Amino acid sequence: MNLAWTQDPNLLAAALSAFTPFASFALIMLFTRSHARLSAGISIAAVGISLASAVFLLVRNWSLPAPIQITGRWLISGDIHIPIGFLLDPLSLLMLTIVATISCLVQVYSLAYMAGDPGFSRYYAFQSLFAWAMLTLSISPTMIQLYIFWELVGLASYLLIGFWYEKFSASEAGKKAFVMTRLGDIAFFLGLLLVLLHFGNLNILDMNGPQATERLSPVLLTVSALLIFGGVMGKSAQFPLLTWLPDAMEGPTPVSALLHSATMVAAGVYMFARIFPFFSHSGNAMTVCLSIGTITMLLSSTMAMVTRDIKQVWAYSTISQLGFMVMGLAAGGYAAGVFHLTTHAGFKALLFLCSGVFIHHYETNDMFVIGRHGGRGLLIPMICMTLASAALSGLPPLSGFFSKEAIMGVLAGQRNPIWLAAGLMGAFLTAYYSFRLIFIILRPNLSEKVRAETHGGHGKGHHAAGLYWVMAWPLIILAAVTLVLGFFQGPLEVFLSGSQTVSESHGTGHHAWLPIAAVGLALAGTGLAWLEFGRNGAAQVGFVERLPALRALFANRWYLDHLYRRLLDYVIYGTISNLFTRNDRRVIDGAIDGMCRATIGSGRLLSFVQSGMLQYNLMVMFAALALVALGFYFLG
Amino acid sequence: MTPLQNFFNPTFLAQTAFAVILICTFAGAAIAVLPRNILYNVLGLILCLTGVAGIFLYLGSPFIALMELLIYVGAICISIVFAIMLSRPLHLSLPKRHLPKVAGAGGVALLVFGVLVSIIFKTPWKPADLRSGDWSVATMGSYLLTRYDLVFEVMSIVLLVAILGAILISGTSGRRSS
Amino acid sequence: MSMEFATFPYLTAILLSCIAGLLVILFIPDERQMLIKQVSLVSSGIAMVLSVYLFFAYDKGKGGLQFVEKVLWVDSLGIYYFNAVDGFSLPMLALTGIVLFTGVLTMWELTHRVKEFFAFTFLLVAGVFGVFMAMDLFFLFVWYDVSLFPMYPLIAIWGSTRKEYGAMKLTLYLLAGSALILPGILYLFVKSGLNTFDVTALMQPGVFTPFQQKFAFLLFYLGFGILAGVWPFHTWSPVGHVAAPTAVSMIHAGVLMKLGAFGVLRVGIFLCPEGWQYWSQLMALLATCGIVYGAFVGLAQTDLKYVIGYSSVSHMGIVGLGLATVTVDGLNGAVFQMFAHGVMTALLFSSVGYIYERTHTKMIPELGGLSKVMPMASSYFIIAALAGIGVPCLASFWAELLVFIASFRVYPVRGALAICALVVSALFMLRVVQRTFYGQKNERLAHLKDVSFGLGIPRMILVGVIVLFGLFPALMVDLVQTASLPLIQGLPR
Amino acid sequence: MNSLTTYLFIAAALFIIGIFGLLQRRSLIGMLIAIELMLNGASVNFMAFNRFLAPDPIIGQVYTLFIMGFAAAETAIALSIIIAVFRRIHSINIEQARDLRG
Amino acid sequence: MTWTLFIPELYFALTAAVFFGLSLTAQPNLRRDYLSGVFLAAGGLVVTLASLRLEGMLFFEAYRVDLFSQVFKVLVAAGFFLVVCLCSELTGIDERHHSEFFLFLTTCTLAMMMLVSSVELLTIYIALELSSYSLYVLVPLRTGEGVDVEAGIKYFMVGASASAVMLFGLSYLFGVAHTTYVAELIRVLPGLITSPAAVLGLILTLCGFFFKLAVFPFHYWAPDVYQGAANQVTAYIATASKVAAVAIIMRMASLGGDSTYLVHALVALSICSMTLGNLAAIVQKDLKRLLAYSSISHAGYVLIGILSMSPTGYASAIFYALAYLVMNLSCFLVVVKVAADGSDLQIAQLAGLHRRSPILAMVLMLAAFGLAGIPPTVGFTGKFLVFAAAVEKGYLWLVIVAMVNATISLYYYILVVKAAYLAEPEGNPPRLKISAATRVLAGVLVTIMVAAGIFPHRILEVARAAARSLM
Repeated sequence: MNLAWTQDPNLLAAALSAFTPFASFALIMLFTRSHARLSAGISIAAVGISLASAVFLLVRNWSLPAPIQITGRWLISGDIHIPIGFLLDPLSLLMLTIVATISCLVQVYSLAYMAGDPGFSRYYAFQSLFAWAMLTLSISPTMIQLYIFWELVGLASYLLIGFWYEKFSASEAGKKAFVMTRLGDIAFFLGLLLVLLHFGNLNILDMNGPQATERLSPVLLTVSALLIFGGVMGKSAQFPLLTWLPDAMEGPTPVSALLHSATMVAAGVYMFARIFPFFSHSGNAMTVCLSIGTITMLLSSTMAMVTRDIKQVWAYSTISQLGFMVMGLAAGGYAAGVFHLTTHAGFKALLFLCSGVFIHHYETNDMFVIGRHGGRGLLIPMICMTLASAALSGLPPLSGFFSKEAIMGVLAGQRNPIWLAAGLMGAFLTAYYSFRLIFIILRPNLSEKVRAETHGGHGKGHHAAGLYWVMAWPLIILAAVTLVLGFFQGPLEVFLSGSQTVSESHGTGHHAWLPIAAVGLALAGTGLAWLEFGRNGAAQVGFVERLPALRALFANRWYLDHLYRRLLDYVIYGTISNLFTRNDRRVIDGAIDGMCRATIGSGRLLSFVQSGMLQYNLMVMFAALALVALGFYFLG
Repeated sequence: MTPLQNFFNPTFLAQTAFAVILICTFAGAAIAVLPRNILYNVLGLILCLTGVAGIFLYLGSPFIALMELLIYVGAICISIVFAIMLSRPLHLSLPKRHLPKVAGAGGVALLVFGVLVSIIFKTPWKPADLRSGDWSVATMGSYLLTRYDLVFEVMSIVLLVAILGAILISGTSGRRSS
Repeated sequence: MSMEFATFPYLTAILLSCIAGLLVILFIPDERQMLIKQVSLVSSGIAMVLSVYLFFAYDKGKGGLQFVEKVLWVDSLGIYYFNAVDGFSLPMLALTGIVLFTGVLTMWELTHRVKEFFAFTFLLVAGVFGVFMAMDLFFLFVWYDVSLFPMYPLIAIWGSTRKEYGAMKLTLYLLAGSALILPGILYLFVKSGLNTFDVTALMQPGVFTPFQQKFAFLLFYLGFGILAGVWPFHTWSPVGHVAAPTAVSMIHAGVLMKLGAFGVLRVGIFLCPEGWQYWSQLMALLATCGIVYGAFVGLAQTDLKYVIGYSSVSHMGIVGLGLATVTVDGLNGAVFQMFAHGVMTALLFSSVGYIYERTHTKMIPELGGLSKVMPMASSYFIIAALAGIGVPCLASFWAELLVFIASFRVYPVRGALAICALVVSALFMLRVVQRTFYGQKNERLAHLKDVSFGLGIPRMILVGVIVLFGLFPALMVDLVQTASLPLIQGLPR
Repeated sequence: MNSLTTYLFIAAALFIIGIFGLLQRRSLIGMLIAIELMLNGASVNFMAFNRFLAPDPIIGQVYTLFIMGFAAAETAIALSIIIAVFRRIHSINIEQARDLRG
Repeated sequence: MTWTLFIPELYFALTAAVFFGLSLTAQPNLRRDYLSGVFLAAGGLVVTLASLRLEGMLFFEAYRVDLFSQVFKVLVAAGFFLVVCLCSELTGIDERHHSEFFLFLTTCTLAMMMLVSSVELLTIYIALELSSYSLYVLVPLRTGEGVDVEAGIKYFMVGASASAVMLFGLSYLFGVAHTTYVAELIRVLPGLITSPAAVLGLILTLCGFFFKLAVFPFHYWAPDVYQGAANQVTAYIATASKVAAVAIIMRMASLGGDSTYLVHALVALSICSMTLGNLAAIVQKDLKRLLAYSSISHAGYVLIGILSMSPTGYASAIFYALAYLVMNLSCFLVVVKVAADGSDLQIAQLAGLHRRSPILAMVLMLAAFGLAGIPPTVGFTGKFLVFAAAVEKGYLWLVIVAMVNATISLYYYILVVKAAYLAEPEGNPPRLKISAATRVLAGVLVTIMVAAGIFPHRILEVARAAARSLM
């Protein structure tokens, strides 16, 4: 790479934003592993720089005539060119900013949350690793670079989920997350290979350009699109690969907030949006994606309705929201999807951070316990969480409302009304489960028996107020964002479609009833939640819990996990692996050893023949001689 | 002619004599290998070798026939007899015949016989183009001192080795240990 | 005797550094263990420095054979002492140097029959270097065998579980392989009619008929393939790995298995390109079997070294697959993978070796929670494991990427299968990592101490190499390309 | 008169009688005798070729002569070894001498 | 002055005479016998080396002196010398018989020398017989209640029957070709290649030499004799006599050069020999017995070189003979020194040798790996040359079989090395006392084994010249 590119501020900024975290990762890993605070400082400073340069880029290129793309050669082998570089266009800039912002906030937040953890600096090293990967991913110009950092992101997520590796469940969850996403990535990789081999290169702009349709046959297009979508399914926990995300909550809460809600899981959707035109070339693929998104959304919202674990709720809701985004995109709502991605990043991070405060304070994930211990006592988190849940369930005037409306609009544009119905259904469920949680914490029914234990453990009141505020500030910032972001829908859409010419298929306007319906359903959900959990003397038993079968179904994630476990145990371990191992021992190795044994055995035989009976030996001698001689008449 | 004249017909005589020689040769051979008593074997060998001497006679070399009698019958067989006397294994129990072994031996022998017979009959034996008829013992002597000089000399070493070896192994060396 | 030295004979210098080390050690009395170790450290250091220097000193622009040394040895048979390096052999040389040096450092704490150990090791490594730099079939074979038979004492004397069985199996198996190679070499020597063993002369197009090439290539593929752990001739390798002492496993899995693949490349592919093309289908099939099979069998292992052994089978399968795709990318990927896997496995074995020396067990169920006890050792292992499952920005990722692209292009189905095996390999590697290092602090082992800085050095070197080539793959690929491109272009269409 | 093949036949017969004896006689001296028979077979061959084919009738006779010499030497050595065997194992039965095996 | 051609033989005849004289003295004197043996043998080596370049015919064309014969005479003399060097403590032989022991060794060597350069059937036969008789006598000379006599009688029986067969074959050759001169046979035989008497006569003739070389099916004596005879005698049988046998087989086999059947027969025999030898060697416990079987298999390898019937083939066989001589002598050096009391050496007794005497252990390891054909020893180079010659003639499959055999053989050679290097002896046997002379000897052997393996150039040239002079 020539030095000229350091002159260009864009590149400089991009490079800075992308690579400072890596520098900090290296620094921490190599030198400051033992100095916790120093490491944290380095990492936060690095991500701060990234944020600054990201914002700088965003502002500088607000009205961008055409996407900027700079690449240098990373690897050239034969006719395979793997460049490394940056692609700066609205989408990537937006994503860059989002990621930088949230990472920055989360890292600040973690200062308090992770305080006193033995692996403090390791934690920050991994955080920077993640930041590096994610930032570079979001501005990568080619799919192959995107794939590479996609994998790295997966690695970071593995490391962070299993951060408390002495907890078996944590390491297990990390493994599960890695392998499951790997599963999707394989499909992704195969898809990329298909494109690479038949299309020639993996440059995003080229793929999005019209040549794609020219050079790729429709079938090939569909197949590769679906394969690539497999990556989305893995990363964004779409059906059927969704079960890793809830387990991933074993990681520290800030990690959940950062990776498994706001940014990393959104990478799938981001990738979808990244090559949105490519996808949109193939209608069938889009339909499949749409249905998968829908299934995911509904499934996970049902799961969210019954769990007692506060983080689990948000995890499921993340899944469902991701599904919702996919729906939006798949339905052709590019701007809508991306916009929802943006807003969702905000309020979901907020939700997690808030629950993080509770968890950190009461050292439990059980919302009921938190409620009984007077979770509402923590004002700021409580308020922020309510706000965020409102946003989540799409109540005006919060950001969620606008983005959801946009997507609803797109869905409404679909010929088949079922998608819209599903979307509305989702809205209802979302409102229900989020407010279920809010009410459970807000209005615990303190019956006598639990009152006793309330006095027993009163959380960790001993927490230094400083720490508390360190955690609170990010909440406040995010809450503010959640409040205002909605009103930037117009500019954002303009900004996004500035470069991309996307046919926004949803005719706005002629669905005047749509917002009302959506909000109405959301309110209905809220109301139901109030009836069952909020009002005085509510039994705090959801209507689902009244049907044990259904409850079990939901609580067990529709038995998807059991299915996978079975598959793994019986098919992979039990059958294939076992079979191969036996084959290795018995057949292959057995054959070899058998040969050796046969050799030695024949040796025994031969030396037994040398039995000292001279005359028999002489007989053999003459017989052999005679045979050799006779051979002359037959062979000679 | 009368049978009597027939009888005195030289060729007929020769044939009969040859037949007799053959008979004693092979009878001797049989006696040499079949009985289990070694003494009989030696006697059979003597008989057989005498027959062989006769065959040599028929093959036109009285000298070799004489040698056969002298060396073989005179020397070798007698030394064998001495050995038998020396290590008198006679009053050891005679080893029994072991039928499979005999059968195997016979089989192998027949196999080899087959080979030899096939060689005899399948080979076009043709005499050398020019053949000298000089059978005199004098020539043989000169050959021994010219053409087979080396062999003749070495033969002495061979015999020396044989005799020394015999003395050494049979443990009759009278050397004192230091 | 005609001599031809392009430059200072670096290659001979490398060989001599090993052989000199060997001789010097032979004349040091057994008691002076420290001295022996220092001597071996020095000579291995020289070897490493020289080989790495050559790696960078090679003129990529010029390409072809460089640092040529050619001396007529036996003119009646046309045997030359002919050393030279190209883009294929340089990475191997560097690999050998690095692994040797780190291996010597790893065995620093050895106390049992030190003298013989290092003597045999240097003999072995001299052979390995020789194979990588020999351009004369006779010498190539000689070095090949020289590198094989020291394995027996090395494993049987200093090894661990079922060492004598493993050693015997390995030695016989590998030399059975060379029982096919020698006839193949002689066959080509005779058929060429050139009365020379000079590879450069024999590799000229038109020297051998297609049939001869097909026949000979099969011999070489099977013969060398055994050493490369080609499925189904791989069973010696896990057994051998398990039995061997640390440094030997490092050299063995890290370098010796590459010897096989390199042999297929240098002898089989160089001399019998048409045979290569003809048999490539079979090669791809076996390689894929190896990849998938190794991964699945590794899944069921409970002995750390067995796990690594089977992962090597799987990774060597990737090398085979790369060779089977008769393409530039495939070759680049294969050679890169040979290098990357070598370093990675060396790292794995060195960490496992450390753990074994301390805990005296390799059984995964008996370990667990090691991270708390010896964080450094575990992190070395984990890094290597991650490299093993193809995490980007670690060396082997690029190799696998190239191989997979190439193989998917040429054999879509087999390529896809191989790619899918990545999941399984990820599964079993992570499984091992979790079972071994994660979980509650293992109180039984709590008293053990972590890798000291000194013992850490070799591991750090290896990690550094892995990351370096992970971040700057061009360093490797550009070099290999100087050899692979002409080779492919020279193929008869 | 008798043809060449007759004599070759006789030789062969002697030879294989010798082989038969060699293979089937347990007593060492018996085996020695058998070997003598085989040698005689060879000599008869020489004499026969000498009589019917050879360019120079001396050679065959010389061979036969030397064969006798060899036979004598052989016998001497053989007998001495046999005596030693008899001393060692008190038997001249070859089947008693089978400590060397495997 | 043709008698100069005969100098080596004369020298050894004189040596024999000297020992005969020594054997007549009333008092045995071991030191005297040994020293005179060493010096006379050394002198013999020098003389043969000096007469390396002689050429000519002797004794009415019955005796041919050329490079081929002289090279082998050098080898035989060298073998003799080295074996005599091993006799420093001749515990295997009753001390009353040392001078006879040397006498018979000398006569045997003399016979070998005449064997390699005689070109007339009777001369060949008598040379062969002389060597056989000397060995027949040497084998039962061993002291102690050993099994030497049994070995002796078996050796004799097999040898006598083999020589009887050979004689029968000679008679057929004589009958069909009307001549007894090898030179004329070479001229005549090609025309008679279809007549059974010629080919089978030749095969029967070869039997006598196969017996010497212990080729299947004439190998039965080898294990018993190797085990039964005194270590030094075994060493001699295993080295010098084998070398001479190789030479004469080359000479005789070249007669049937263009009979494909002879070649086929040789192929069959060589395969049988090496397979049988290697397989049977696997299970041996006694080192000498193991070496016997390995020598059977090596006979097979040598035959490969011979049956390719080409100058390169003969040259390779000559080289192989040298390699075999050196490697086997190294093995027997170890045997003799470790079993200093002249007893048989069990492989198990090698345990801990690497501590008891590192140098012997190294010699043993090099020799074992050399016999197994592992570079950089001379054994590998020998195999390589032999196989190269065979492949040149198109016997690729034969070579592959041979290589597989080599792999099998590696197994038991490794067992030997393992015993020497890995096995821990029970108790703590003392370090072996190795005299300086022995160290020198070991050093020389090691040097030859490695140097000749790495720099075969010169030797190969000589071998090729010798082979040319044979054709």
